[in-house]
Amino acid sequence: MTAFYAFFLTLPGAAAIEPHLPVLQVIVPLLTAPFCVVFRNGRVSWAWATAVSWLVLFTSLVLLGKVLAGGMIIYEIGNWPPPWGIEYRIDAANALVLVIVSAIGAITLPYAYKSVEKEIPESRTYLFYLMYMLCLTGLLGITVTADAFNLFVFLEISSLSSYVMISLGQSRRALTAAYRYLVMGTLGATFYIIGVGLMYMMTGSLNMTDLATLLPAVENTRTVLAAFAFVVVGLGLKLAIFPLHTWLPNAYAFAPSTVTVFLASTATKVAIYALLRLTFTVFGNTQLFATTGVQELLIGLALVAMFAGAFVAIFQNDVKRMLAYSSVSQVGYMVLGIGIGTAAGLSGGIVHLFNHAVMKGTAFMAMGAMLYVIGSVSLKDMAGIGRRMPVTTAAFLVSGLSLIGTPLTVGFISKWQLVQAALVQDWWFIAAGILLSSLLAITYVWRVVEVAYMQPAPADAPRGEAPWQMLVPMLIMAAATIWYGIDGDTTLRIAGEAAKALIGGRP
Amino acid sequence: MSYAVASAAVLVAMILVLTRALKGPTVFDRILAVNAFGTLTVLLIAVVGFLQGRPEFLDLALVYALINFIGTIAVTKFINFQDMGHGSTAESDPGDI
Amino acid sequence: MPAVDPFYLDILTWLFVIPGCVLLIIGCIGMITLPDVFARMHGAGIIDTLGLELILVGLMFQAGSWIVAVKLALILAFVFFTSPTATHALARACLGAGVTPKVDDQQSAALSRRGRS
Amino acid sequence: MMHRKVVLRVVSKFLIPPILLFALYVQWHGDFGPGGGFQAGVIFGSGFILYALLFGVDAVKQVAPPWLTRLLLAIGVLMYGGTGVACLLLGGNYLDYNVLAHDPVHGQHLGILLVEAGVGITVAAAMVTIFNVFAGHSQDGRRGL
Amino acid sequence: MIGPLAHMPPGDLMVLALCLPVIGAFVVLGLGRWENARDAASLITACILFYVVTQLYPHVAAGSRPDIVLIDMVPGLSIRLTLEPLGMIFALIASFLWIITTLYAIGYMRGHHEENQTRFYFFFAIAIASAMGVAMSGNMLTLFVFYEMLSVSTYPLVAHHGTEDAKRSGRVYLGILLSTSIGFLLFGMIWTWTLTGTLDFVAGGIIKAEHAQGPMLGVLLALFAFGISKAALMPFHRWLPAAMVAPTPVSALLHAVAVVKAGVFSVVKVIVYIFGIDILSAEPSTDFLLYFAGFNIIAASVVALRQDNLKRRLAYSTVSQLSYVVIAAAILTPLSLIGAAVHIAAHAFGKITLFFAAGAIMVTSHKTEVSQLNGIGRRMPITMAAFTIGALSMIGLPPTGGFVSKWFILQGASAAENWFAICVVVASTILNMGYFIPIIYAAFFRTEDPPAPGGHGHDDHDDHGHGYGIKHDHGEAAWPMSVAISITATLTITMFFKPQIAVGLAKQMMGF
Amino acid sequence: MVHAFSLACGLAALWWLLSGYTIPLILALGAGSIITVVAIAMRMDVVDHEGHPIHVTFRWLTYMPWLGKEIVMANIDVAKAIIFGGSRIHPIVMRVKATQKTELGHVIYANSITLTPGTVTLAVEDGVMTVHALTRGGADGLKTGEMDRRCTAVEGAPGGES
Amino acid sequence: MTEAFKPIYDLWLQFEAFMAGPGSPGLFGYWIVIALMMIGFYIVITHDNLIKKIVGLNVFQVSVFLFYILMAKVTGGTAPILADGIKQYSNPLPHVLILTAIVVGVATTALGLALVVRIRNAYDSIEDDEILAVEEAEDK
Ligand code: NA
Ligand code: NA
Repeated sequence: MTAFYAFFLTLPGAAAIEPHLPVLQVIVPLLTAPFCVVFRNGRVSWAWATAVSWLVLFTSLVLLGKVLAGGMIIYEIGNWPPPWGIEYRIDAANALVLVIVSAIGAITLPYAYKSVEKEIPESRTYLFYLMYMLCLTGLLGITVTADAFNLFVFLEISSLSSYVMISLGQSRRALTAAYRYLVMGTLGATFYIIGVGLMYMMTGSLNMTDLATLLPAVENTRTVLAAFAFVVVGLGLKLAIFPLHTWLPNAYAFAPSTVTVFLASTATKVAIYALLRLTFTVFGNTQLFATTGVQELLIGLALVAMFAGAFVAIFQNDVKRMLAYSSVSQVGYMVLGIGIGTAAGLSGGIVHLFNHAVMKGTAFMAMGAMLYVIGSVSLKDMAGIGRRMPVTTAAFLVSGLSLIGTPLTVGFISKWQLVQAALVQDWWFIAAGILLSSLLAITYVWRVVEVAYMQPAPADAPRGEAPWQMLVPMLIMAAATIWYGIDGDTTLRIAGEAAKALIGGRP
Repeated sequence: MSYAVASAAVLVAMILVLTRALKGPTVFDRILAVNAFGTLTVLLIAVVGFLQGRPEFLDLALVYALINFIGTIAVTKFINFQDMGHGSTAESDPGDI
Repeated sequence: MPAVDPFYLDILTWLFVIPGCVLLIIGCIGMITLPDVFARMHGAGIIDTLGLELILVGLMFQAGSWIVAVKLALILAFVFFTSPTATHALARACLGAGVTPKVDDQQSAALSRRGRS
Repeated sequence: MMHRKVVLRVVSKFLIPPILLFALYVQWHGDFGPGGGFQAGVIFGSGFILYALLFGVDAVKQVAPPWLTRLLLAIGVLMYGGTGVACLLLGGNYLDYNVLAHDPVHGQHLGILLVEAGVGITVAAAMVTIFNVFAGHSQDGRRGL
Repeated sequence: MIGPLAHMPPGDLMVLALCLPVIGAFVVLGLGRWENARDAASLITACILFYVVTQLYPHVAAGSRPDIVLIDMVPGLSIRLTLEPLGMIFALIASFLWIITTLYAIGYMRGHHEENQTRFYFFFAIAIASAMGVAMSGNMLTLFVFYEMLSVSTYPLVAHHGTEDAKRSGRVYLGILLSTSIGFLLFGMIWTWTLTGTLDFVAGGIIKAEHAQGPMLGVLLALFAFGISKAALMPFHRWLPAAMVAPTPVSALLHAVAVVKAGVFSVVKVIVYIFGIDILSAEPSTDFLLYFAGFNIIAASVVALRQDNLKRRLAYSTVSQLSYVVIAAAILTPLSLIGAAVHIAAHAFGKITLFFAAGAIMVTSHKTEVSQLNGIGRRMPITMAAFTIGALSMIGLPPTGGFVSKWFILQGASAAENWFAICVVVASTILNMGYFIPIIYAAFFRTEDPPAPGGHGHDDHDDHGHGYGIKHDHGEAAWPMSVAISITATLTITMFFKPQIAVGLAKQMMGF
Repeated sequence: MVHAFSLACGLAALWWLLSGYTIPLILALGAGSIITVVAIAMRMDVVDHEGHPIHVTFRWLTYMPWLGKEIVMANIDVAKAIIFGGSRIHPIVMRVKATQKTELGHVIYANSITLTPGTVTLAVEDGVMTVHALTRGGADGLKTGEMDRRCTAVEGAPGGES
Repeated sequence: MTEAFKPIYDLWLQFEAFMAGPGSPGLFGYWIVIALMMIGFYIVITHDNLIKKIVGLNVFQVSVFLFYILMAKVTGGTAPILADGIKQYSNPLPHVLILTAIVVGVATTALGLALVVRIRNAYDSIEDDEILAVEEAEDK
């Protein structure tokens, strides 16, 4: 990463652009998105979005390199000093999330071409890519901003565009899924701004760093307590922590494949990042996390999510939905990392952000490929799919193994880190919970594996692989699932840096 | 003081109108109530603007009146053929208001 | 604005605001108690006409500058044009949806059914 | 010939020009308080929507063809963002208006004016576009919002 | 050190030993359409693998410990191969028995007209690769990875027939193995790592008194002992009888070549290299393992007595025999641990002989129940002779390998004055006799039952059909099976006369 | 064209009322805005005698006070009906003659009816309005035809404009 | 003023202070905010009608706008002085926040209603329980 940053600096004009990268990270997708409306042509929009998304990825890699090389980057929009101006602030934590979001965003688009062509009417594809870019903008914005209210704006940009994208799904149930997500998402966002408003009331500031210094003085007021509660609940809705997850399964199951890939890998992650940032940076200097029971609550909910999500997943016959419930369970792991609250726990949660993005991306990409070829992701239509679509099923298997937490996949790295973080705190039951919930994951993954490999395919069943445009991104993701499972050091180290950035010097 | 009295009256009126909006029973009762609520909001914005010595609120009141009007027209236009929960007759002309 | 003793202006304001408030509340009560949606339109009519007007005129005395008074007048004028139009549109929509007014005699009952023709 | 929506039509025909002018008034006086562009856009767009409600989506498409609204939508966003980028190019931070003119006060004035214009155009165009999309599209013959 | 690989560095040899079966597996997959070529490829790979493993032996015998780090996942956490004497024993057994099992399988699978043979050989090879990985693992994580790989790759073999029944058994098999390994073993591992910062296998153990003391140590040991459910400690033994639906070569793989061996091997490894016998003998709370294993031996033997199905009886015998290894390790004396290591080998040869015999009987005569075996010794003399040798080894009588290992175990127990262990071993010997001698007696000394009326069905494929479709006019098993059985029976006896390789390596393990 | 010019004048007045600034920039923007709006209005085809009825301005101003008085009376009437309820509420639907010649005239009449509480115009047809009345007073007042007459007067001589 | 009316009078004073703006908004404003919030939330949660849910959502959001307006009174009114002595035209913060929240709210409402219309076309119902029943039947 650092080397990448050094390479960037050798490019012509880099010195002039370099200081503005934080804002370019967001405004490039934002300002290029409207062109989709001008083109009003699916293919051109696709090419445009793809080019931009790779540029965005490039930017985020440079930023990560810069952060790892030289620490925090601060950018004041309009040169207005905080608290009046909006400030962008990038440390290891959000630099990593930026890379996750932009990498998934960039790798999903090549995949999207064929998938979208198949699933979304020609006349609406440009709308789809417009929304995709806006969603990307929103997610990146949430990540870079150091302004609590600005975060809300980006949260809503990403949410609104995801509602639209979900509603573009083929089934009519995509509409109800989008609607329910809209209601829950809006409630969540509104809760969040109520919380922000309460903080603003007490401190007169919206800048996160500013808040972090001002809040301890008033931390014992009920207002601040309420603010904390509102923020946690609001973001909890967005990140689908059990029992606020009800919007997620249908939204993921009925959205167009590409949307599911993108959202499953990024949206909840960014919400978790936001929760991390609020909890450990904004409220980090207060004792609220530890003293108000929020910590215990998060741990409890995370454990319930891990089990309930995986348990319900077992009984799903629609594999996309199964994976959606699995996401509920996996989000539990990330929240658990937050709940543990130590540097080790946080890095476990953060590394799982990345790892789950990669593995779930793979799994949903495989689902998209199956939907493309056999027109269904229902278990009953998947008999013998292991032989009908060997590559796709193998990719799915890799991600399934990772969901279980098999060694040499990314899932193992996160679980290892989380269990270890729990054990250091002497929280045996949490460690046991993490491992036992993997057993449920085995069950649902195995249901698919059995149908895919142990059942003979019907003679007239469609077979063959999806187009290479879909296969290549899927295989890259699958390879990443293994690669970062083998080379856990890179991700864990960055996650460790991120955890340090979030909680500062505290253990 | 007169502003405060007026604003209190408007708030009371708003609550009364809201009960109608919630009670219905037909969707048209609700539209009527929401329209009236909008009018009351215009009034409230104006009165509060005076109360707080910020007459620039009047622009906002005017905008609100405009949106209230257009919103009502739009809803009544769409209500007939959208049949939001109430039986429409077969002869109803979608384009007609 | 011509310089007038604020005391008289206040008196004027009170004279307009109080009846306005009373009518406002009465109109709202009407919206609750009147028998059907058509009847309730008359209650809403009170709000839209005298209720609003009296209060806004009352405020005009306190305007303090021409521009504020003009804006109040513009709001008044706007509501004056649009409120009957909106009510009329709503009434048509009711009839279009087959909602007919509850009426007291046979003739008007028959009329009300034909009313939408 | 007597038309049934006569009341609405006559009133609206009378109201539309003042509404549009009011929108522009809010737009150009908006730089004394931020947000003018948005309100102006809403009002301007409302004027068009009122027109569409009365005379149909097709009529509004004749007055403001879809390509035009789309273009305006993009132009608006680009004006907004472009002002920010112009600040970047002139050596300031993003949206740092001070660098837009020699005199920082003029720079701020100009920056806000441009940004608000961008916002106004975007909002108005977006309202018209959204209305056209929802009111103009129909599935199996049913008209939808 | 002879042949083309004589000068290959031992680290590379280990990688080769790991990769060979995988390569072989894919060759098999590629040759799937040509049966003979496929089976030949399987056999050739097995032979090459054995050759490669033998090339490693001189290094280990000479006291060196070949070591290679494959993957560095996280600091202190790597995938690493290290070959020590116990692993050498296991690798030698597994790679050698693969040859024999392949030979046997060729006869069995063809004779039985099994479907999906290519898949069978493919996963068989993968399972062997996993077993090699387990044998050569240099730390607990590596062992865990290959241990899980072994579980998963044997599932298609267990559920080979693809029937609902087979799949259900497969699920029980995989369910128990994976849930215990993830629920307990992985937990214990991460806990250990949290305590010590390493998972390497180190002579004398890595858990020291400053890391864990008192009951905590007992809990940790329990996590490992029950987590490694391939060792079939009750109550997590159910997978083994469940897996009896599989074709016989698979049973051989499970019971002799790889799976259960990987289990007890891991238990011994954990006791010797993770805990170290010193810390365990100092801590009373870890004694439960001894009693558990003792109970297991007796209970499983009693259950075996009551089984009429031959393969089930053998399966419960395995449950009991595995606990010999565990109890031997739990006695915590060097001699008993040597016994444990030797018993891994001895049981492997003995039990594979028994299963081969059972499979041969089933393929040839379609008999599956003990009660059907009257007089079969006269029709299948080679098979039943081999069966007798295997049974003797299970009982622990000379001239078989089983005697050698039991001897070491008893010596270790008496050295530690562990009367419980001694009693258990003696009692179980009697029980073993109780369920093996009647079979031998019936096979050779009873007269054959007359064919049941209407019970003919020559090409009946139902291999667990409990009695119908029995063939009566059969002779000795097909030659590949007979050859395989003869070889393993011979080796069982050889283990008695020439136990040096196993004992020598086992002594090295204990630092003698 | 006449209407366009008068519209521009009207809009300029509105601008002046709203803005009150004499800064050149604002004035220039105002001029530009007015031109833009007139152009759009002409494109929309809303600038005619109906959409911009300058010809009725004076007569309309004389009509206003009377209408105001009617509104006050009607407000009181309906308010009483609401407060005292019972027999005072006597909803009926009736048809009244509309003698206006133009649509603009009809609209003025129809809106005047609706604007006075107690009566709501349900439908506008050639020569007839269908009206919902809440009280006898409201209905009787309408039946006298006074409002109809006055609206026709506001409308003035028909056919003079195109 | 008799003692009996004192609490009512106090309440009125509080109300007046609340409506009058700058200074402490007192508890009154927050009561309204909380009441609106509860009402909106209640509507969203308890109603099956999809449009009513949207209405509830709006009420909920409006409570937040009101909340921010109340806060603007506490902190608003001061114009920040920029580094080189350039005075900004006005403190943008409270207004910008409310406005942004309104934009977001309007967009959400528009999208929600559009979805409702399409749902109605697809399901012939806008009652959540009916739609759920249809969907559950589909699942089987
Ligand atoms: Na997810
Ligand atoms: Na899971």
